[in-house]
Amino acid sequence: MTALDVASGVLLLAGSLFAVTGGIGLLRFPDFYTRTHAAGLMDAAGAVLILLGLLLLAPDLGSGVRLLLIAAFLLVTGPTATHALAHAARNDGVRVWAEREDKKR
Amino acid sequence: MTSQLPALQVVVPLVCAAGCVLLRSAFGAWLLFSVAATASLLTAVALTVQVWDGDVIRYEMGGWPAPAGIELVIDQANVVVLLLLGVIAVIAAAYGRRSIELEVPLRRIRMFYAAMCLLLTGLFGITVTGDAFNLFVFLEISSLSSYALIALGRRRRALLAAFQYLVIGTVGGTFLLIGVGLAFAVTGTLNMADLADRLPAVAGNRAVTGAVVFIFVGLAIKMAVFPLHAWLPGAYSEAPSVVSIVLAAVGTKVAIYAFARFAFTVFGIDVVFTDLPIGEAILVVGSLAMLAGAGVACFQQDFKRLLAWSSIGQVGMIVTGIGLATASGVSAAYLHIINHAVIKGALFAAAGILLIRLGSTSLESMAGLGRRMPLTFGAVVIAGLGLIGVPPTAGFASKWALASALVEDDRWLILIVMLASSLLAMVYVGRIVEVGWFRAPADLDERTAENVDQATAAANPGVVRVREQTSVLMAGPVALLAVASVYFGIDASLPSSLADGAARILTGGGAP
Amino acid sequence: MIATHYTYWIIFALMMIGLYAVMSHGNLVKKLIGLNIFQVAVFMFFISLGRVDGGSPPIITEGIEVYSHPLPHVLILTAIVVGVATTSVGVAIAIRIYEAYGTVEEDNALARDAAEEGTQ
Amino acid sequence: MSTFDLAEAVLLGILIVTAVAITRARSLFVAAMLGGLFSLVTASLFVLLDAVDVALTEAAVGAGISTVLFITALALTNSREATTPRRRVIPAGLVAVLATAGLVYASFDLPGVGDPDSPVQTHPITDTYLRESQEDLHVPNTVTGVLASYRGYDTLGEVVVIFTAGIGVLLLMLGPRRPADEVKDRAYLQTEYRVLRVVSKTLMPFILLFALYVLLHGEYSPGGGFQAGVIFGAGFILYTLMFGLAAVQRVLPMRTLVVLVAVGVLIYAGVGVATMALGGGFLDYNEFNPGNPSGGQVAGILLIEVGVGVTVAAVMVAMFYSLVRRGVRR
Repeated sequence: MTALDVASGVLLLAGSLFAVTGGIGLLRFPDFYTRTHAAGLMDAAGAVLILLGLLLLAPDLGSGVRLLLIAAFLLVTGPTATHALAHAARNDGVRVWAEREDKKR
Repeated sequence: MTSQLPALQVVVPLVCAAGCVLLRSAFGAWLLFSVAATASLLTAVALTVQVWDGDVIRYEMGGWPAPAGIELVIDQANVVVLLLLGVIAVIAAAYGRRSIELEVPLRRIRMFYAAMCLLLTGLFGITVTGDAFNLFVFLEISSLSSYALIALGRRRRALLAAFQYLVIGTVGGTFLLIGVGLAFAVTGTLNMADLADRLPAVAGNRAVTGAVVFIFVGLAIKMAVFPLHAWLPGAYSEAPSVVSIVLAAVGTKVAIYAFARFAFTVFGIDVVFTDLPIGEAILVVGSLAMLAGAGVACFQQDFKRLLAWSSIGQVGMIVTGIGLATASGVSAAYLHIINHAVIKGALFAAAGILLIRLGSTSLESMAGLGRRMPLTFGAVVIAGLGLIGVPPTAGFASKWALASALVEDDRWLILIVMLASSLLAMVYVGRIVEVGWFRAPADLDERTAENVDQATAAANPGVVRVREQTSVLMAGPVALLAVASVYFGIDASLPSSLADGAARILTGGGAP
Repeated sequence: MIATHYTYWIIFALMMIGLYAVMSHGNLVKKLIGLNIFQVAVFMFFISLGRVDGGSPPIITEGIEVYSHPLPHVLILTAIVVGVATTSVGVAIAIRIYEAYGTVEEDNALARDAAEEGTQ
Repeated sequence: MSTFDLAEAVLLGILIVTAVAITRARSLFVAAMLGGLFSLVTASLFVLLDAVDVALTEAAVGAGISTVLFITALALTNSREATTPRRRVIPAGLVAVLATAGLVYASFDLPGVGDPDSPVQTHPITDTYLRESQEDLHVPNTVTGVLASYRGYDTLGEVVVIFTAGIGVLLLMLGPRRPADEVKDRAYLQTEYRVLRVVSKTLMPFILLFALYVLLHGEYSPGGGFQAGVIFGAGFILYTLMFGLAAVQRVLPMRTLVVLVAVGVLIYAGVGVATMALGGGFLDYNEFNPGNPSGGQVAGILLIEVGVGVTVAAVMVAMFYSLVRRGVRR
C-alpha cells in the first residue's frame, strides 16, 4: 500500500460520504430548496471527490486526462443544473420552508 | 446486373423514399413512388423467372458469406409474395394519384409517399431476407411506416386505431425478438439456413420450444390471427384508402409468409408440427377465426369495417392451410393468399371510390348504389362473390383447394367450419347487395352534405371533398382486380403453379 | 442452476413488469413507458447471452485473450434504435390523440367515440 | 460471491424496484424520470456485461432521447394518470405471467450466463468476428466492425427505421404553428436563466467536438455514427431549450434538416449502390480498394458511419422542432 493508495482511498471515502449524506438529505430535508441543495452537494462534491480519488489510481495518461475532463465538466454542469432547478422553482412560486408553518400543521 | 436483383428489390424503394423527401412537388413524389412500384414489380418478375425451375438464389450482403454476413434468399416460396407486393404496389400507385390528393392534405403528400415507399421497403425486406434478426428489423420498418400512415386517416379514430396497433404490434415484434434470441442462445447463429442445420442437434431443447412459441405468437399478432386480431378492424377501416388497399392485400400476408418460412424451413416440420402441437393450435385458432371473423362481419354498419372483419376470417382460412403442414394444404394457403389479395384489394379500392363519391363508407350511405354507380357496385358484387367462394371466381378455386386438402387429411370438422364461414360470408355479402340494390337511395345531395358535416365535426383537417366523377385512375384498378378475381377462377394455372412451387419448397424440406 | 441462471430470471421478471404495465394501464404515455421497460429487459437478455466469464469488452487489445461476443451487442444497438423510433412515433400519435379527444386515457377516448356514435 | 455477481445483483435489484415504482407512479413526470433512471442503471449493467457500445447508446437514447420525448409529450398533454380500471388488471396480469412462465420454462435449457462453452461462444462466427476480422478489417472495436461491415445491411435497416420514425413524426406533427407563443418565449428567455445560457453556450462547441470524436473514433473505442448523431442532436436540443426555436432555426432551418435526413440515408444507400456499380455486392466495401481490401473496408465503414450520424442527428433535431412547434395547448 503506497501513499498514493492511501490518498486515493481517503478521497474515495470522502466522496462516498458526501454522496450518502446527499442522498439522506434528499430524502429527509423538508422542502424543495433544501433538497436541491443536498442533491447539488452530491454531484458536485461527491462525484468530483470520487473522480479525483480514481485519478490518483489512473493506469495511464489517457485515462487520467479523461477523468480530469469529466471532473471539470461535472464541476460546471452540476451547479448549473442545481441553479436552474432552484430558479425554475422560484419562478413557479414554490415557497421556502419555514419552521413555524410546519408546526401549525 | 441480374445478379444484383435481390438487393435492388429492397434498395430501389428505399432510395425512392429518400428522393420523395428531397423533392419539392407532390407530383414528383407520386412519380417516384410509381417508379419504385414499377421497378419492384419488374424485379419481382425477373426473379420469378430465375427461380421458376426450383432454383434458389442466395445473395451475400457486403460480400460476406453467411452466417457471418446477412444473406438474401430468393426461391419459389417467396417470389409469390414478391410478385403480389409488386402488383399491389403498382395498383396503389395508379389509384393513389387521385385518391391521396383528395384524402390527404397537400403539404403532407410528399412525406406520405415517402412513408409508402418505406412500407414497401419493409415488406420487401421481410420477404427476401434469409436472416432471422434482419427479418425483425424490416418488420419494424414496415410496422412503423404503417402506424404513421394509418394515423393519417380522416377521422380522429384513425389516431386511436394507429396507437392501439403500435402498442400491440410492438409487443408482437418484441415477442419475435425474444423467440429469435432463444434460438440464438442454443445455436449461436441468426442465419436461417445455419439455424436449420444446427437446430436438429438440440432437438427437444426447451429453449427451442420457447423460441417456436414466441415467434409464433409474435407473428400471429402481425398476421391478426384470432384472438390476436384486435388491432385489425380499426386499422384497416380508418386508414386512408390507399393504405387500406396495401395493408389488406399484402400486409398480413407477409407475416404469414414469414411464419411459414420459420415453421417449415428454419425449425422444420418435425419440431413445429410433430413434436409440438403448433399445427393443431393453428387449426383451432384458424377455425375460430373463420367463424368469428365472418360472424362479426355480418353485424357491421360500415363497409370498410365489414371488409376488415371479413379479412380476419379469411386469414383464419389461410393459416388453416398452413396448419395442415401438407403440400396440398400449404399450396391451398398460398393460392388463397393470392386470391384473397386480389379480392380484398378490389373491395378496399371500391370502398375508396365510395368514400370520395359519397363522403362516407357506411352501409347506409350505399343505399341505391346499384342504380347510381352500377360499375363500382358491379365490381363490389363480383369481388363479394369471390369472398363467398361462388364458382367460377378465384375464391372458389382456393376454397376448393383448401377443402380438398382438408379432406385429404380427414379434417371433416374443419371442413364444416369452413362451409359455415362461407355461409356467413353469403350473409354479409348479401347485406351489401341488399342495401345497394334493393334499398331506395335517400336524396343524394342532402345526404352528402350531412356526411361531410360529420367529417368536419370530427375535427380532423383531412376532410374528404366529395366528387361527382370517379377518376379513371381509381376505377381502372378496381375493374382490373375484379376481372382478375374472375379470371383466376376460370384459369388458375398461373396462381396454382406459383402456389405449388412454394408448397414444394416449403414442405419438401428444401434449403431455407 | 441458480448461480448461472438467476440473471435470466430477474430479467424475465422485468419483462413481466413491463408487459403488465403496457396492458393494464389505460394511459397512453404510461403504455409507452411500459413498452420501454419491456423492450429494455429483452435487450438485457440478449446482452447476457454474449457474456463470457472473465471476458473483456470486445475491443481487441494486446494482452487480452478472452472477449465477450460482439454479435448480441450489435443486434441490440439496432434494437435500441428500433425501440426509440417506436417511442417517438407513439409519442407523436399520443399528442395528436390528446388534441383530438382532449384526453390521453384510452378508455375515455373510446367512450367519447362511442358517445359520438350514439348521437348520430 | 464475486464482485461481479454482487454488482450485478445490486443493479438488477435497483432495476426491479424502479420498474415497480414506474408502474405504480400516478404522476407521469415521476414515471418518465424514473424511466430515465431505469435506462441509466441498465447502461451500468451493460458496462458490467462488457457491452460498452450498447451502454453508451442506452445512456444516450434511454436516459436522454426517450426521456426528452416523454417530457415533451407530458408538456403537450396531461401529466396525471387516471386510476387503472380493475377489469384490465386480471387479463393483463394473466398474459404477463403466462409469457414469463414460458420464458422461465425455456430458460432451464439455456446455457448459463458467462458459460464459455455455450453454443453462442463456440459457433465459428465468434472466431470470424473476433480474430479474422482483425485481418479483414483492421478495426479493433469488433462491435463497429460487425455492425458496419459484416452486418452492414442490418445497420442500413437501423438507419431506415430512424428515417421512418422521422417521417412519421413529421407527418403527424405538421400543422399550425404558434408564432405568438414563440415571441413570448423568446422575451422570457432573454431575461431569465442567464447562467444557464452562458454555460450552455460555452459547452456547445465541446458537445459538437465530442460528437465528432465519437464518430471518428468508433473504430477504436465505443461509439460510432449513431451515438455521435444522438450527441450532436442533443447539443442542438439544448441550444433550442436555451435560446428558443426561432434562434436555432436561423442556424439550421427545418427545410435543411429534412434534406439532411434524406441525405444521410442516401449516403448509406449510395455506398451500397457504388459498390454494386464497381462490380461487387451491395455494401461490399472491398471494392473501394481492391488492391488493399482492408483499406476499402475502413473507408466504407467511415462513410456509412457519417451517413448514420447525419440522419440520426437530423431526425433527432427535426423531431424536437416539430414537437416544440406544436406549442402548449391547454
